[in-house]
Amino acid sequence: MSSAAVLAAEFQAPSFEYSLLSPLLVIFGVAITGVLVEAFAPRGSRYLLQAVLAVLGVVGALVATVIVGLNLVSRGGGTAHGSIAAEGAIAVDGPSIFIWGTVLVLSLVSVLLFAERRLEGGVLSFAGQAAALPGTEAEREASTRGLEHTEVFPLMMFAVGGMMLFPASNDLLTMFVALEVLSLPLYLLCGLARRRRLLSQEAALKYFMLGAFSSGFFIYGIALVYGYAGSMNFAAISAAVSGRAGGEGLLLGGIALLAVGMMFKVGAAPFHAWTPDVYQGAPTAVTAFMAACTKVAAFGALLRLFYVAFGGARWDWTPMVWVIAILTMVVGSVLALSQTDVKRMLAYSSIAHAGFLLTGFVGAQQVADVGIGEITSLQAVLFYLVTYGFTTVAAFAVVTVVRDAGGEATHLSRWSGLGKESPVVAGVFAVLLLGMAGIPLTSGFTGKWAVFTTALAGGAWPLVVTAVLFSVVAAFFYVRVIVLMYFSDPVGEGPTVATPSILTTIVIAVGFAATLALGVVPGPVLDLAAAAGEFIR
Amino acid sequence: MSETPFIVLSAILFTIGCVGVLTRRNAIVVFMCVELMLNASNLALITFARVHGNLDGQVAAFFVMVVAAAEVVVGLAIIMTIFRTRRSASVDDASLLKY
Amino acid sequence: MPVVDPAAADGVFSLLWLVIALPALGAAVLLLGGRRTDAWGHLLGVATVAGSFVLSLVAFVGLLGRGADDRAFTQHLYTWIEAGGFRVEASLLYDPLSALFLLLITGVGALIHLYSVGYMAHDPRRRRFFAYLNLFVAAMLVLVLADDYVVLFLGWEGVGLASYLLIGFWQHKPSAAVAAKKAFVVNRVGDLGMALGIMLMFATFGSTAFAEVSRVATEATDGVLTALGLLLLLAACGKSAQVPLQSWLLDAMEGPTPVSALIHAATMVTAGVYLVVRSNFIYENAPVAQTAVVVVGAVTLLWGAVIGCAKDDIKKALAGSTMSQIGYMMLAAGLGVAGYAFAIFHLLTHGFFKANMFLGAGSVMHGMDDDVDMRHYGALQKAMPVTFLTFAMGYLAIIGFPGFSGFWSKDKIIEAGFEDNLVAGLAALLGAGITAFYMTRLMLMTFFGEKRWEKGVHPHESPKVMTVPLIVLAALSVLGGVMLLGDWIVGFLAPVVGEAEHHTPAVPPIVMTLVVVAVVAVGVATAWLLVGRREVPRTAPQRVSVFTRAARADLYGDAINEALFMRPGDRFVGDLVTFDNAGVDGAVNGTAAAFGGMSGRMRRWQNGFVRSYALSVLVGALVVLVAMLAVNLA
Amino acid sequence: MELYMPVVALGIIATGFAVFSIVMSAVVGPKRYNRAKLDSYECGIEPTPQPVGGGRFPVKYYITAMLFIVFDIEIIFLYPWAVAFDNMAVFGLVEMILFILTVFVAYAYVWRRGGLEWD
Repeated sequence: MSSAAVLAAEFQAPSFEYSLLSPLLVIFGVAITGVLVEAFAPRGSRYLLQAVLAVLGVVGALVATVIVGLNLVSRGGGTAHGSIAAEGAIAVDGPSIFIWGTVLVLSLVSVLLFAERRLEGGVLSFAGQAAALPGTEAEREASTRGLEHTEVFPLMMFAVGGMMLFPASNDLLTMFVALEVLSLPLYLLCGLARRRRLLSQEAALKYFMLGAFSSGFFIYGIALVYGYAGSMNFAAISAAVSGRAGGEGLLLGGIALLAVGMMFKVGAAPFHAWTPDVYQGAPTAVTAFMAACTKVAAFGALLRLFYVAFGGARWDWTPMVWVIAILTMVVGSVLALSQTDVKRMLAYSSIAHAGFLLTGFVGAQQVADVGIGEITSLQAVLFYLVTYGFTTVAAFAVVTVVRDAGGEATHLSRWSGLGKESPVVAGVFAVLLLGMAGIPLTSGFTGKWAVFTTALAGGAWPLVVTAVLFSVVAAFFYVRVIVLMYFSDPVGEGPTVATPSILTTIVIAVGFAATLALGVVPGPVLDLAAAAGEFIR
Repeated sequence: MSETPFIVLSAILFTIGCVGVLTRRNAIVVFMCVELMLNASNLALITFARVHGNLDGQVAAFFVMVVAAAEVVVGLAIIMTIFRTRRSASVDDASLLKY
Repeated sequence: MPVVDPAAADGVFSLLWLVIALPALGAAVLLLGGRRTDAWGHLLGVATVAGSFVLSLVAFVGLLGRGADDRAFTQHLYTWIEAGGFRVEASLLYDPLSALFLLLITGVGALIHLYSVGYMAHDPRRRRFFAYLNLFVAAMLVLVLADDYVVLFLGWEGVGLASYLLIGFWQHKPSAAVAAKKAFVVNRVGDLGMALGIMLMFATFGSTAFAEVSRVATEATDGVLTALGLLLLLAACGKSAQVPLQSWLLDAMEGPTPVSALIHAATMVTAGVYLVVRSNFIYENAPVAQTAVVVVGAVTLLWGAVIGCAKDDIKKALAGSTMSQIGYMMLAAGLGVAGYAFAIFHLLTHGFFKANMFLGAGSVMHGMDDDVDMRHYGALQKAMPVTFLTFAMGYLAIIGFPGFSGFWSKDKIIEAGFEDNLVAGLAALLGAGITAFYMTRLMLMTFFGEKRWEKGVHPHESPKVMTVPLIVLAALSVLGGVMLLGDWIVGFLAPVVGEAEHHTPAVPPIVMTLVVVAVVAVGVATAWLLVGRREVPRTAPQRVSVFTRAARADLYGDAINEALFMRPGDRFVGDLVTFDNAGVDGAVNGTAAAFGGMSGRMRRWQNGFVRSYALSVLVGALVVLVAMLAVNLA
Repeated sequence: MELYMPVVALGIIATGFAVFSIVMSAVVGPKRYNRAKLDSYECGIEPTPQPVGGGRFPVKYYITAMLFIVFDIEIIFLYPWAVAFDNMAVFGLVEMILFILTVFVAYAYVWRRGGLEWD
């Protein structure tokens, strides 16, 4: 009892910087309000309420992010800005703000995709009633009654909150909780497709099983690192790593297991196996959202964890990341070659992009290392994430509008001759693919350029040669689709391009515009990434 | 008292969990094995908390339990849905998505 | 070695951006305007390029008015990429080298646009064709006006894209789609070299601007410079169809003929030569890379020439010839300061006479209902007099008939080759002989001899809109040599590429010239003996068994002649072509197939079972764990 | 280690008692078998026949289980708070009320959407 008394004597209420954390609070607040709306609003008004609430929430959080970002305090001689909030649990610094902004803008776009109703004839593209068995009377009834799961909006908001917390967490425990907060809603969202429900449920099961499995590794890694450093806080871990207190085995094992959890989330080989199956099976709007936003958030967290906490052990983990990066690029680019489903192909393409991003990550150039005229790895990776995010969301949005009687026509053979059927959609998709392939004047080129040059400057030239080689291989499957759309004749009925409502149109237009704009005038965004500065610790 | 036996025990539990995930077919059992992995981590966390003489590890164990519970809710929902659809809880039956 | 040090553009030079903007605008209007622009789209296409030509001409005259060391200007458009201190400026560089290219691209481009108005008159997608052509011209201008390797790369990819779209323009032909894809694939290999080269450059010098790189090029180690040279050479090989990346060019002839003339003869395929010449500050410090350039050039010039002998398809024969002529330019460019100016000189004259001949071939095809087999031609000189005469000018130019433009330019390269080393010189000399042979063969099979026309074909002269460009180009083919008067071009380019010190060659130039002329004469005579005197079979002789050949020998009076002279050569040529198809294509296709096969096998691992995915996660985790512990605790 | 001795002793006694009881009942107990004795439930309730595969519970059981977990989570955090409740004073109270309200949002959702109705 005496120990409790001692504790009590020392207790003082923790300080909580509400203004700094306002973007997070807004998003979580909106998510909880969304649940209440589900509970109390009449069915007919839920869709509108939820959609408007989600949009307003994201916009509000974005405004808050901008305000917070403008008021960051400068630290470390101007190379970093921001402060540690919530008793050391959350770091609100330049990179956090940049990632928050990116995630929020991409989420805003994804909300619009979620809210699309015209393509399915007036209902959301999510299951009318997830509990109704596929192919039964109950499902048909749900469909004729026009039932919708408007819960997708609060679920998405929870995921967005997790995605914002994940890269901003400044200790291992917060990071773990954030990881789960972002993952759990996604597991559910994956299983909610209106059509091809068996595939969708299978995707959810696989994602969940493997996600839970990998988070087991993650938490055990946390335990080991905690055992080494005696603290969960990144700054304390960093100090322990630099001091090399002994017990290296614990540290190295911990880093390895944490890496497993992280690499799983970013979809790096050999932890990538879930990606194609889940991307294919999940509702396309969800795929777009998670392909773009999860990758941004996970890379942000990966960068913070390895640069801040394990920066002192860089020479220990670099070889491992080299191997993973090379493997990821090979698997992503080569396997994409033989895909016949457009969503699956884009999934492998996203794996390959993860490999390219890891190339930049491993370059590990920091402000202190770089000379005149060079950019840091952090800036390069952040910029690449922005370019990748917009192009990906728009590409999946295009997938939702190419349809046949059974819903989305995702088999590639159905895409042949699309250039004749709908020159605009085919043209937009071609530009997006060229962007992913990294053709100059598209965002993909500037992104790849930034990432590869930093890696090269960091001395990782074998990695860069591999990366350039496999971006050439990757160009093949992008071009294969373009050839299919323009130089092949339609098979059978041919594809039809459904006219979406203004919502999906906005998504496609924004992604398309960003792909071109970031290729032609990348300056402002690169400046923004540069202004984000280093992580604080 | 040395912490080594506890860490070894937690490693053994973790391994059992891993092996269980790989060998069992029933989704529920697979999931229980994942929970075993989480609990093995809890044991390690608490042991280290004692070694270092601070509370971080114990607090973390609480959070892991909470997260595990939340995972159970989501997991059960998903497993139940797929079970009702397929009349089978075997994870091997769900293999339409491949290549 | 000169350093690129341009002054800010003023006066007429501040209009440089307009040279690119006009065709780019044309492409944008035609692509976005849709069917509304069908009626006048082709006219807009011609007008924009013609406008660019006028601007180029004005700028060129302005350039001539300046002193020799005051002829480089830069126009800053905007900052393309800027992060931290790293920046890529979207700037234009106008110097004597760019100036000549500008004239060639816009001048020949405008003529070919004009010609296309007639050639594509009946194509329902003519507007789109002009949009792509304009796009190409804009991209090509970006390429040659860039003042930074990254911007150059932008143009590089742009011309690749336009070329891809235009080769596959007749998408109803599966062969066109296949050819387009092949061109893309092979070019990507070249682009790989380009991308790596630029990155290496950035990593070494911290900049990719010509000005900066040329200033500090000597500071890099030999290894880096050699690597840079070789990587850029790989890029040049891809774009310029040099061995070993030559295979796409012959297939690219599936595109409409004006495309072959503009892109695959006069301009885009010479981009590789431009790249090497532009990068002279790198090659001058990397002798190994220079030697590689010479070897590539020498091998290609013979390779292409031999292919030119074997083809019955008039466009493919010309394509082989293009390869060969670019080989000459490469060889010259590899000779260093002694050769840069001659490489560019030959590039220009080749641009004139090859565009002329391609358009002439197009005119012939136009008259022959799009038949490309020369065995179905013959005796066209009467039916198509203008085409014949203009084509003859091109022919005389390419074989190096004294006085014609090709004579001056090729002669200089052979001369420079001999001065450098005997092998290069001999290759160039031999190439000249073979060129004379296959061009004479082509000429004889097409315009002379008996009529071998298909039934229902009535050759006719092409309309004015097509013959006028032919006449202009023919005139240029004849007169192109004036650029060498008083070594004008050498002096003009000296600020960019440097000037070789004068020394007396071992063999007097006049002797050299006579030898070349003699070799050419032998080539012409051989062709006349083997092709001109005999009747050309309407179908290509099949490679047949000894017995059948013997049987055929009875039927054909000159079988012995054929067996003694034609066959061995035929066999060699045939084998080379086979090798070209099987070996090199095989390598490209084989690599693709290997990746495909690998992909097919690897995707089996993705077997759909969640437990095997978990296994891969576990194995990955174990490997990562063991690797970390082993590397660090060892 | 001394601290844990009572616990260990209790464990040993409990185990011993259990083993002793079972063994003794098997040794000294009367053995008179009849049909009712062999039934699952000696009180006489007939077990309903089980379907092949071990039997299934209605979905409702799972939902109940999940709902239980929601409150289970709540308890995990209530315990530490309860221990230090008086020291944390108003701050602790406010934080806990916020926490419970958040959990009640989930509760309200379940309630309004019919999760608590058995049929």
